[in-house]
Amino acid sequence: MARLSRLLVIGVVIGLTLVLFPVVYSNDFALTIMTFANTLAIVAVSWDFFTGLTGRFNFGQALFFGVGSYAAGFMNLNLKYGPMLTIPLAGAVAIVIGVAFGYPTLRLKGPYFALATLIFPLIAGDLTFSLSSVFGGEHGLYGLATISDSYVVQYYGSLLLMLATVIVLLYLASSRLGLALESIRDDEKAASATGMNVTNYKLVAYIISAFFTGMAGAYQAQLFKFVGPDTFSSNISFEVIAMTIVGGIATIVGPVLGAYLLVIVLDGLGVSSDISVLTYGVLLMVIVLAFPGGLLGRLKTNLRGMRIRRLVGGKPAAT
Amino acid sequence: MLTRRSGMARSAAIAVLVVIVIAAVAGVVSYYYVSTAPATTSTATSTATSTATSTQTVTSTGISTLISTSVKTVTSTGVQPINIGILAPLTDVTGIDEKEGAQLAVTEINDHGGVLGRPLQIVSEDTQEADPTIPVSTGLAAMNRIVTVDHAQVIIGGERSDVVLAEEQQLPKYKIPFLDTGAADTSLGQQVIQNYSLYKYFFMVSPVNSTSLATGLISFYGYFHYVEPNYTKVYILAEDIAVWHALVPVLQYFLPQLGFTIVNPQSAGADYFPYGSTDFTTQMTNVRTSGAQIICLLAAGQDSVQLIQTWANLQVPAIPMGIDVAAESPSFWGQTNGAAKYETIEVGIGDTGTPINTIGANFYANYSKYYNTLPIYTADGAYESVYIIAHAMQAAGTTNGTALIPYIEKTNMTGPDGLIRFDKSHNVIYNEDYTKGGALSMVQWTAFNTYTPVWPPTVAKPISLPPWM
Amino acid sequence: MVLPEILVFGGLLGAVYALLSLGFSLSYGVARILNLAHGSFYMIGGYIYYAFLTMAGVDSVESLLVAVALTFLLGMALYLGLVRPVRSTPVRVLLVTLSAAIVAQEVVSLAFGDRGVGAPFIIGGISMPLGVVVENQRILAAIVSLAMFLAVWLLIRVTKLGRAVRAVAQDAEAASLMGINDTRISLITLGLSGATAGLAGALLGPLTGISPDAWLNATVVAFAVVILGGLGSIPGTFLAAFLVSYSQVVVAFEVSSSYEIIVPLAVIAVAVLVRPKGLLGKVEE
Amino acid sequence: MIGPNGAGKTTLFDLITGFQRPTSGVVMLDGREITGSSPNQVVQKGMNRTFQIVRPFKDLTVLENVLVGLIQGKGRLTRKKGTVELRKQAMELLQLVGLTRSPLSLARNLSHGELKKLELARALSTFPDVLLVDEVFSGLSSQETQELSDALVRVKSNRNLTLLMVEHKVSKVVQLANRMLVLDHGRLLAQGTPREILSDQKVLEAYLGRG
Repeated sequence: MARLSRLLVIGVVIGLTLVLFPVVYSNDFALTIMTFANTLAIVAVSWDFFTGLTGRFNFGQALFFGVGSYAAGFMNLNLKYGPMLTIPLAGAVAIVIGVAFGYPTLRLKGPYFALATLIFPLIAGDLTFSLSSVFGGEHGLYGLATISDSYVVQYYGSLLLMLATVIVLLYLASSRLGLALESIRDDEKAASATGMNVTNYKLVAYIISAFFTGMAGAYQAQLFKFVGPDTFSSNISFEVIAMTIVGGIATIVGPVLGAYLLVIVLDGLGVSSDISVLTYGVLLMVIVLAFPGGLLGRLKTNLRGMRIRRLVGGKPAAT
Repeated sequence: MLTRRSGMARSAAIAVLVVIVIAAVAGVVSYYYVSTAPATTSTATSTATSTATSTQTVTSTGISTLISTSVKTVTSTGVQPINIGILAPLTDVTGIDEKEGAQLAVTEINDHGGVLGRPLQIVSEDTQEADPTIPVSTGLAAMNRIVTVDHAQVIIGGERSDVVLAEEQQLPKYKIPFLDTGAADTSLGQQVIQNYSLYKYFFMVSPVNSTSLATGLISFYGYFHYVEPNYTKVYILAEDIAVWHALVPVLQYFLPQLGFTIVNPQSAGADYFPYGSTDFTTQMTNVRTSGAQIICLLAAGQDSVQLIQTWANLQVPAIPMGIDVAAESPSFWGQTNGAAKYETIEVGIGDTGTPINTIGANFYANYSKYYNTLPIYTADGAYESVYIIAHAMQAAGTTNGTALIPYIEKTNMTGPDGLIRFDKSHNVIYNEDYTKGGALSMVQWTAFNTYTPVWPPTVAKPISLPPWM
Repeated sequence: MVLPEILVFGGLLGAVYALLSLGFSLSYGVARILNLAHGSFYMIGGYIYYAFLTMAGVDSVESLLVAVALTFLLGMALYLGLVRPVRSTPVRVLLVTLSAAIVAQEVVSLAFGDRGVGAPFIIGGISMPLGVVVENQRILAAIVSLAMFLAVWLLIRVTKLGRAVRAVAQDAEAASLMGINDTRISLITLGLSGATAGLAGALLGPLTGISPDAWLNATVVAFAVVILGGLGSIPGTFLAAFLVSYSQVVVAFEVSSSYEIIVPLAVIAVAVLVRPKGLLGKVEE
Repeated sequence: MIGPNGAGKTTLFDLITGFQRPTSGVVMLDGREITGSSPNQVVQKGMNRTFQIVRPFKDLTVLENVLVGLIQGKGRLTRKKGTVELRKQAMELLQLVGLTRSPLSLARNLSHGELKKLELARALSTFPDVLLVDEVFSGLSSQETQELSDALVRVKSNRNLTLLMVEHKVSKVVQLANRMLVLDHGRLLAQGTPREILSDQKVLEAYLGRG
């Protein structure tokens, strides 16, 4: 036990609580809300993996969410692929889009990348209307196949996908890749002076983030049996930013808790959109000003400890 | 060692936090269990008492059939009420009137003993769909809550067609009737035809579906060509959304046959502008240069508020005549600073302000009495819907959603918009004659909060043209 | 072909875009602040004008001045309250301005509702330059915008304050060594960018209507313009504003208004890739 | 390499290591032309540099700072080499530069002197054949200066590489360097052993002329 990384302990505790949740407290509405939370948690965690580790701000995570949703919907309607197939494939499509947008933009210095990401989802959202023959305009794509109508199944499905995402991204973040990304965040010039191709590493992180977000979009598509232009809405991009900041940026695990917290505030309490969005706006503001590390920012050190143990096997003593 | 212990402590602390979070969900939900039900009952009963006076006016209407068959006196105490779910943007005028219209019907019915000896009760959830930036998921969360937490036995509502389409997808799961009183999209009904067993729960009560709206519009244009033979150049201006892409070809086919010429310069033969546009100088300039005399406007969103203002400010010499959802609400005149004058739009014949039958008359009278405002188009839809459900439940002798469907399909009832019957696609059947189906009317904005009917001929007053034409 | 229309509308729109984008460029060029809430000033300016004109019954010109004054104060408040504490870390500046924008949007929609509002014009009527029918309001908006743009430009070019501003823009540290108060300069810069964006909102608001979420589009336009002209370059901003407006109008007239929004954004995306520093942008790491 | 301020020493470093592109001329590294290669390519070809103003990965631990180079650099310690090897190399580096601070402390918490050592260690972690050291002694206390020059001496003896230093502290240069170059206004003013240089008239003017 004592050998286990703190992060793993925390992970296990969270995992168990979530796995047991339906057994302990089986309520359809609560399950639905938790399913939403899981889906958004995936997006938040993937956002954190790219932006948290590389420090390059992505204001358009909704791009991948929408692309994933539409890809899944399109494949389900036109190729009759089932959800089990469309979810990973949607992730793959998101990767393609990730390369298409990431490869040119990630070379941009300073704020240009951040600002460019603000634009892409807007373009995509408009395209769903201008190309309504393909994307169905405001109708979106409907009548999609679903994994199951059971709340419990959908909950566990989303939970599975979410935990898988967290574990994989945690593994990557604590690996050599994660180390490279964090060095890029701290000083891009110095990072290139260690012999790494900075742009390639950023691109890799970008498409990994795209992949999982795309799958989340596909999961929601089969959950709702519907995909609409709202999957590109900047609300989603901003929400996941708030979730990550609340949970603690560059912690991978933090965003999950942030997601639960906010989804419960937004959908769970069912307060008017204005109030709830206001809430996360204020929350974001307060945390950025008061808790730079987010509420769980201290997890960062655990991530680092985990990485050191994996790379050099245990903590070395001072020389 | 030390660090490790503190580490364990930290993880323990976080574990606790997680548990608290989970507990919070539980708390929230159970809170909803307790709180919602009594809250709405109390409002229901309070209005019930206040409406005792309305008994006379109501019994004199077509509803009497229902009352005669139902138990005369019921004490709502101790009896489990039937929950009528209102799923709408409750902070928006459309949602507010929707709920009030339904509440009015519920009150009337409860005054006459309710249904199956049980009182009706409104439960409502906010989909926030009036705000275009709010994602569909919010609406679906509200729908889930209204079914699983508020235990609605039927859902009345719907406005934004993407939200309603998504909600329709959930019906096979919830298996309760959904009476749409906002979205006019034909694809909603197509679902019912293509996959009846799954989507039979969906019904479109008002308005009539978009195809019928087009039919009505075309027959109005025919009438207009007869009264104003010199105005024949039409410019089709529509939002770039699927519902209009489906209608425009119909107009492009029929209008020329009625003697009109479509003067759009665009290759598509129609000018599609992005949904939610804010700057219309381009479109209005094109209208002017095209020499059009009529703008055939198709708008479902709030963007028409700006469009009409630009039209008036630029004094474009062509009169807008078409479908404009935003313009149907009385506040439109104020929103456009009066620019709405002369705009001519299609509305349900029950929404012209001049009732077509006694039911409409009573509806208007009671509504304005209790709420001190005039109802907008969502109100009578919800009002009718409650009665449709009440009839069906009474006839079926149950509140079971699936069992109700055949009886709702058999609906043959007169409401403020005319006779209500459903076709194969579960859309309300349209007919120019309101005694044979849901009828439409064209109204022209003439003054603050007032538009006057200019079609059908039975109720028509002459159309006035803007002075700059 | 509708050349005169394109000339007139593109030109009039470009002037307002220039004013809208000026502050965005300044706050980055001078104070190194990337203000995502810049569009919020535009939105709020529009609402203040609307509120004072239709609710408080103040006359239109006064409402315009009130809008400018209040957005100026808001700009300074934004700097002191939110940006200054996190100034050192650009990422947190982005986040805090984003949160400010979200909060502003929701506060406004709580106060005025989600649906947009259209305020009455300052001057009604139409005129016909080059035989194109235009609202006088639109012409007024363009003229006032140009005047304000030039005023700010001169302020920075000739006045003592302007010299200080440019000094800070060149090298904040050196400037502070020369005894220039960096904080005061940033404060004024943010105030100015607030006021200019607010004025743009109050002028264009009546023509396009204004809604709580209008800030995002405004920010994006400002961003597009500034990125094309180069962050921090005033002449570049001016030039790019017209490029953006003309590209929009041309697309709207010649292709389809469905692509009115997409095409310029795409053009800019490409432009950024080809010339990351913008047309007249000064090179900085 | 010495030279008055503005002589273009750092610029020359940037040109050689690919951080700036030369408008004319070529950069050769043991016979191969590397003109216009990106910094990371230059590192892979066996040349690395330290920065005059230190650029540590401040939110990473001291250990990680060197690990990045060990993994990414010319040495490319692959996973096959295993954790033990990686750890050994890292700790050796830290010892070499005499960084006694705990390898798990965050770089942002290090003193200026320690950062200079870390900068050196990170540069060495890529196993360069040629190491360019840019004003490594600037802003250090005499104590720290001594430690660092000792470190450099150790590097010279333990590692088989060429050190090219830009330095103001002429005394240190004389102590460490085998050959000296004098740069002024971007031109090579003189070169030779420290003794030759210090007795060179042009050099004295270049310096003393400015006082």
